[in-house]
Amino acid sequence: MPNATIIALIPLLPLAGFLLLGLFGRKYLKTSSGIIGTALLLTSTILALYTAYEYFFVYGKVNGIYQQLTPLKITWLEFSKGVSIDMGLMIDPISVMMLVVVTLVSLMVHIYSIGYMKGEERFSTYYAFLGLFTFSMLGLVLSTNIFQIYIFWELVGVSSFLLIGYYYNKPSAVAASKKAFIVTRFADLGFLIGILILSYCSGTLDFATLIQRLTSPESNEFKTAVTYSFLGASALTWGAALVFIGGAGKSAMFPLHIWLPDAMEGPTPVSALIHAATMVVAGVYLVARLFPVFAITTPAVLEIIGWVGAISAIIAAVIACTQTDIKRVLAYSTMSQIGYMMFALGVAKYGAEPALGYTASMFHLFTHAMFKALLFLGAGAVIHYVHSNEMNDMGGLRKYMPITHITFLIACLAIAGVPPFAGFFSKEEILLAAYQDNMAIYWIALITSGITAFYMFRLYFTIFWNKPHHAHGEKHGEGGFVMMLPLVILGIGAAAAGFIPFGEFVSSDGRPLESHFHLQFSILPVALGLAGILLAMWLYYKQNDKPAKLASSLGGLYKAAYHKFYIDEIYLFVTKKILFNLVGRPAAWFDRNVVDGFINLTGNTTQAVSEGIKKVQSGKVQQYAIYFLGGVIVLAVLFIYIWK
Amino acid sequence: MTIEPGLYHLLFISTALFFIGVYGFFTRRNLITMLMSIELILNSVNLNFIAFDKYLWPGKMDGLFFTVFIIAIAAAEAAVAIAIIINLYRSHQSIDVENAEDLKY
Amino acid sequence: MNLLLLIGAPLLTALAVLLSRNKQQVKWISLAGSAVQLALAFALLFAFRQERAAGNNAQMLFEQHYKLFESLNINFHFGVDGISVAMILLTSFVVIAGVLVSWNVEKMTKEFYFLLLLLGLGAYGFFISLDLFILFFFLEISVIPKYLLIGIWGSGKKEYSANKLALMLMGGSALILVGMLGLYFTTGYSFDIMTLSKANIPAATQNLLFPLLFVGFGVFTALFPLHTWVPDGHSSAPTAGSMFLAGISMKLGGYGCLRVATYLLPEGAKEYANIIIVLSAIAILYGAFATMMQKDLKYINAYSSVSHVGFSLLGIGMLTQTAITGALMQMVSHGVMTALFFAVIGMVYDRTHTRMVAEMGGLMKMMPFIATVFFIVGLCSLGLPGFSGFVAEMTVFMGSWQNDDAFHRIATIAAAMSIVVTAVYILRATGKTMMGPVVNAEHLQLGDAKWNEKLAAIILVAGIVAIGIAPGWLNDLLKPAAEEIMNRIAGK
Amino acid sequence: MNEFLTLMKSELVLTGIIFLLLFIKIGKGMKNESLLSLIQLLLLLNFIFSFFFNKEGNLFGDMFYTTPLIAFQKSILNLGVYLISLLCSDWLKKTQHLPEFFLLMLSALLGMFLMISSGNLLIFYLSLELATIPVAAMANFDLERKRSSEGAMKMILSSAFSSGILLFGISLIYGSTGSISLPAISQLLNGSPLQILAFVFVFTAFAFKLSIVPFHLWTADVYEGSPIAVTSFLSVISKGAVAFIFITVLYKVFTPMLEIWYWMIVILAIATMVIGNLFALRQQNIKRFLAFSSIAQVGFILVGISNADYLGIASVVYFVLIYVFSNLAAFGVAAVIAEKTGKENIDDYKGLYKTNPFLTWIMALALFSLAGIPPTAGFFGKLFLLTAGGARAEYWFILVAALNMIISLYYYLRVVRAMFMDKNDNPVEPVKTAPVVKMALIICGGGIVLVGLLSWIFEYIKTLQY
Repeated sequence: MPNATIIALIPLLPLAGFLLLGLFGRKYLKTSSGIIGTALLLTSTILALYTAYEYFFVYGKVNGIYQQLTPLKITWLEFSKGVSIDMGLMIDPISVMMLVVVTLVSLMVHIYSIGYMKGEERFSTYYAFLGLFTFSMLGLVLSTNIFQIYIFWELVGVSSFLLIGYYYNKPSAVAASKKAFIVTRFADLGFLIGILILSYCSGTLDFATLIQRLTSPESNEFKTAVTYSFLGASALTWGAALVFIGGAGKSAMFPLHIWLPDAMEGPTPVSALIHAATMVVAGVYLVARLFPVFAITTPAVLEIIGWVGAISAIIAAVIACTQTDIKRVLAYSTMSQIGYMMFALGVAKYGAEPALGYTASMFHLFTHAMFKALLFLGAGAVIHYVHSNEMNDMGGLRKYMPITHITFLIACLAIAGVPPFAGFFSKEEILLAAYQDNMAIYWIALITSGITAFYMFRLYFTIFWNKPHHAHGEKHGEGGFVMMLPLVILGIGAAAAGFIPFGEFVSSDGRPLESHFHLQFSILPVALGLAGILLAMWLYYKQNDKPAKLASSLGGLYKAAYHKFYIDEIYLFVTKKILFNLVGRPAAWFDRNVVDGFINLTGNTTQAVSEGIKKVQSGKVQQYAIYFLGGVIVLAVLFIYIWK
Repeated sequence: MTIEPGLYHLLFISTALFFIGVYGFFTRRNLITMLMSIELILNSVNLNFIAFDKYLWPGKMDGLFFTVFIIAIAAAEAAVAIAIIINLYRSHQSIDVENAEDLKY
Repeated sequence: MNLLLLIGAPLLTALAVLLSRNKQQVKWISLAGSAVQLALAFALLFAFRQERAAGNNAQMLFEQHYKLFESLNINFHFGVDGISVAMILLTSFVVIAGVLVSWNVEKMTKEFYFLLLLLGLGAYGFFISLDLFILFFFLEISVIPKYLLIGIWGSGKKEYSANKLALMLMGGSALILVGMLGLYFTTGYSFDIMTLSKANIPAATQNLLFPLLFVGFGVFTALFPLHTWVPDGHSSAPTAGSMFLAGISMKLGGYGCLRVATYLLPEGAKEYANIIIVLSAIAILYGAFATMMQKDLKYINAYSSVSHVGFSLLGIGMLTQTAITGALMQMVSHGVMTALFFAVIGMVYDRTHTRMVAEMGGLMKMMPFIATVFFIVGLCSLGLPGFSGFVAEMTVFMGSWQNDDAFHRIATIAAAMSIVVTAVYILRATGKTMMGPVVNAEHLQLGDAKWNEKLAAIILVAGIVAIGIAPGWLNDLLKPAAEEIMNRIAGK
Repeated sequence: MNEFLTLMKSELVLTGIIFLLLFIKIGKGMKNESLLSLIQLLLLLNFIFSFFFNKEGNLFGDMFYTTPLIAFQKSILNLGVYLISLLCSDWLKKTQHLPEFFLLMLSALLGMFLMISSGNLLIFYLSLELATIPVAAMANFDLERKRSSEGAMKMILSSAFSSGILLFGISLIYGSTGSISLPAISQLLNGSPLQILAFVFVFTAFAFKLSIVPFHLWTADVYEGSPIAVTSFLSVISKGAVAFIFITVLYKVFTPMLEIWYWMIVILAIATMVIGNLFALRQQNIKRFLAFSSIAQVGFILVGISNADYLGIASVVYFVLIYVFSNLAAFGVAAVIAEKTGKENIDDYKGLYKTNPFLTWIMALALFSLAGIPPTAGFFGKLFLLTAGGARAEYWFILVAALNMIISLYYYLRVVRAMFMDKNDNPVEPVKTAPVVKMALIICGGGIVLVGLLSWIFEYIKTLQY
């Protein structure tokens, strides 16, 4: 059996780092905080790798099936009998895989940041936040309980908020952080309600039990659950769909993706860690975590997931072609790649061969983490050197930063799906899965992969070739060892990760599933990828006016794509115009004038009445006597005649 | 021919007296006159007592005693009232009730 | 443990304050006194847990009877269950924090602290008394101190707010009074909650009395649409005053709604539950939206209080054991949280001399500690896990979801929507004031929190974190008590 | 003979004091200070003595009777008079007719004593007049002021008018029952229309004295016109005395008409509370303000009276006791300030706390007690009155009463606000209060705080059998 303490330490060490640096960092550990954070994370990385080894090769597999183990489970808050939030550790293929990914990338970023963030005023705060994020992300992947995942989900969101807003005196950064938090929060509302529905239907919050109950038609919960329905769809469908909305928000799926590009306001290593490799795939992870429910109980939702993924993939790819801020390009490419993972899940079925999509998605998640983190760190190095995000300020950097150049190239090849780099294998599997299940999605995916190749190399060429660079003379531009080391390690990963027999380890039902691989099938995508690369080369290899021409010839489409299809504007309209002006302002007005007005009115009326009746006290003693006699008469009449 | 006066005649008179007094109290402007109308009211009461004593409860003395006391008290009341009125006259140079309406509202 | 200590400690402190010579003495005496109260509250907590652990399952522990107006059957009857213990703990936290943050009150210091301690006294008495009359007595005690605190030490249109508060609360008490007497006469001359809870009151009477009692207490806890004293009162009051108002006084109302109205008149509660739910759902959403539009930090927190307290009323209206537990958690959590929020706002105001969001910016640069606390409380208020708000709200949602009809579901979803709106206004406030560029050049000279402010903030932060990280202990306190209440409602 | 001495002892003591004063007056006379302190001493002794040798029984063929409760009521009145003599000593020292003042006041008090223990309509009427006419003279006591004489005039005329009506009622009762002894009447009443009419007439006389709406109109003017000492006597002592006898008459004599007078009381109570409050809202002069507030208080007393049972009696007596302390405290502070600075308007009280904290606190206590805010005794008093009133489960009635507490709170807080919060460029300068006055104020304050919390006082009143 796994050792609970070791696994528990993996998330807890970063947390310790957060507390240590957060409380004392800015006073006592100003310079050393980078080292401390890195050291702690190194430890948990080692522990993670150890756990992975132990799980996959020692105790994980029981008669051919990878088990789902929960070495630790503590009741954190019990709502009612059987329904409780537990804090626990769940060990199964995907969580272990994620453990490795998260710790590894996070470690890279930690190391990288020592150089990148040097001399920052809030250096220690930065590391504290990184620690917090890593802790929450690890907690998220290890969750045993749907509410536990929600908790860490929120924590991940807030740490992302804090890191995006790290440059807190930059208004754009503040705005971006708010946007990111609120948009994901909005999605989380769906997630929360989904949780409420699922937990009510299944009578539990525990993943294993919940899945078991909701997927086996003979369980009573299932029998009762299917009877509920709302607006034609069954309660379970609603629940699953709402949960997916949560996932879509975190994973920046269309139309909830608007926060991701702005999130690039954060420090580049943060983008690499959170907005490329780990947090944004949480949505994919969530869907994978509940995959049996989606696949068996609510296939309709799975269908939706497939389409959402596909659409996001292509839209993001198109937009990416037009952006000039390199980080934004990478952001959209991230969105597009996550689209791949999503629809890969969408086209999968539960169990054995048809579940290829599941494996593929996880595989792509894994490889993507490598090369996308690498891309971001590379971009970071570039930005570090030229102090700008704009493509136009770059060009011809290959001489100045050779290592960055090479690693960046590897990453680009990987993402473009050129064999034998990592991206190729995962993408092939995804395409295969789509091909087997849904032709339309397959074609979309295919086109997208072509576009992907194009925009990645557009990026590559404009940065490293294109116009000669002559800002800094002959000076060497690399960021130093701490910044190069991660590039190299990730470069190796991006190049080699594809050869891991992923199906052996990760599959929907734990049974190994060997990924056989058909050459003739791969020709088309690879060809498309190379075509994209060549086009990019033709356009951007040397400085010329072809791109401008092309842009103008495309006209409307280009413009629309350049403005991200005006989705932000729509959101802005809805929030500013409708929520603020049509709901908020009236509410405030109503409160001040109607509700409060009523209260004041009563007071004023009393005053007015008392003013009005003062004439009674006229000061004329004879009138007093008249009132006196009047009273007598009234009482007499009242009680002699009327009252009986 | 003479009519033997009965209880109701007396009550009628006393009631009339009462209301005459009340009316005077309401309408007269002169404080002394108001005082006099109050005396009328008291006298109507006296008449009541006497009448009841004579016709309803012959042999009981309560009514008579009451009358006597009322007369006495009326005198005392009048004394104090007149004293006050005199003082009022000192300060207001008039005993017209309408000149003493500073205290109001 | 002798519950009279809980009344005696603040009383003695108040008297000592009256007798003390100079401002320093006043401050230190009140600090010591409130520290003692805090210690007592914790002692009570542990004693209570021991008793329970020892298997003493009586509904009320540490009961005490003293004769008062024997012929009217009005007696001191004290006793605590989990709810009271939690509330007392909350009170002691807010009291000590309030004493600390008003350290630099120069105007009539002695009177200020005296009234402050009197408020605390009222709250303690209210939470431990099991006799309606005494309960009402302690409830009423706190009206005048509030009035004076706002009117004398307040800011803005303080007279107006003070009047409004006093009169609206008096109106609430009037309703409570009538409901109370109604109970007294229908149940054969008893004010004793324990006795009344055994009595079976005809449904017609319950339907007559429940609205009186619930609305009466509801006024205290900002039941829509009788909440309008909250924004004005809170924003005009001095810092400690707002802390007490929002942190304690509003909880008196919530506690009364549950312990008196709902617990003693279950039939009435069932009858009116839906109306309560509608009103509180409105309050939650509408309060949140109204908050979005506010420009004054104190108004922001005041309106958000309306919205947050709505959750506790919603929980009560849902009439499930989990929801009621959640409602109580929300009371405690909101008490600590909002007190902290007002404390921080006060600290900011003392430095910048403005509460207008638009006139601040980038304060994090000058006052990192205050900014951090501001962030923490903001995140707590938008229901971030790890802080108390999340636990409470989630419990309410889980509880509400347990009644499975469309009406309750929709109400719950409507309430849940507020978590987004909350995020919006909280982030706008924090983003504008703490982050971003420095708006006012003079702010660059401002300093960070003093020791007393730091201590106060730390105490309260400890409170919300303690609930947020390990809600178990609070749950263990509240759940059995909520169960008792549910048993009566369910007619067991 | 011996019985006569014991039963009528409070009256006799009072008469003794009156005669002593008379002799002093006739004789060479004394300096005001010494005479005043002598009187205060006598009144104190009288107050203390009123607790001893209390027996119950009746004299002169139950024309006069007394019970422990009545004895207690008398000692409450004694206390009130004693406090007034202390509180207003500044003013009393100045008047040139000090002995007369006390002659009048004490004879009025004597009248009230007799009234409380009268068992016969004749005695009742006589003592009523004895309790009224001297007060009218007192109202005129500072002879120079126009307002004083005007007030006195209004009082004497209206009271004469009301006593005329009362007598008419009595005559009708005599006519229909043939008796004027209260116990006998209660046997003979049969609720015929004539008797109802008679009852209404008699009722209005009480209503006039208690200043129940619409028979209250004289109150404010007289209060404002007369010197504060007289005002406080009127508002506390005579109201209290009339309330006591009113209860006796209603509960013991007109029991056959319970239904009628219950509803009468309900209607009038509501009218009185509402009108009193509405008028008090706008008042500027503190005496006038307290006049209307006392009208509203009477409304509450009526709520208690409507109970028609022991609880009603106990709560009313208890409330009157509290009312003595609270109202006298308020009037005392007003008297001190008016005497020293001649300021009688609420606006003049602005910023009082800055200059006279002690007076302000006493005033505030008094006002809170009148408004019924704990921990002051007024809270308990009001609550018991409402409890008594609720006994018949007419909850709307109590609700109206309770809601009236809001209005009253509003105007009491007006004064509090003026004293504590409002700014004032020329506030009342620091006032030097004489030790006796201070003592009296402290007694009042102590009473306000303690009478409520020391529950045995209420219990004691409740045990006094009746």
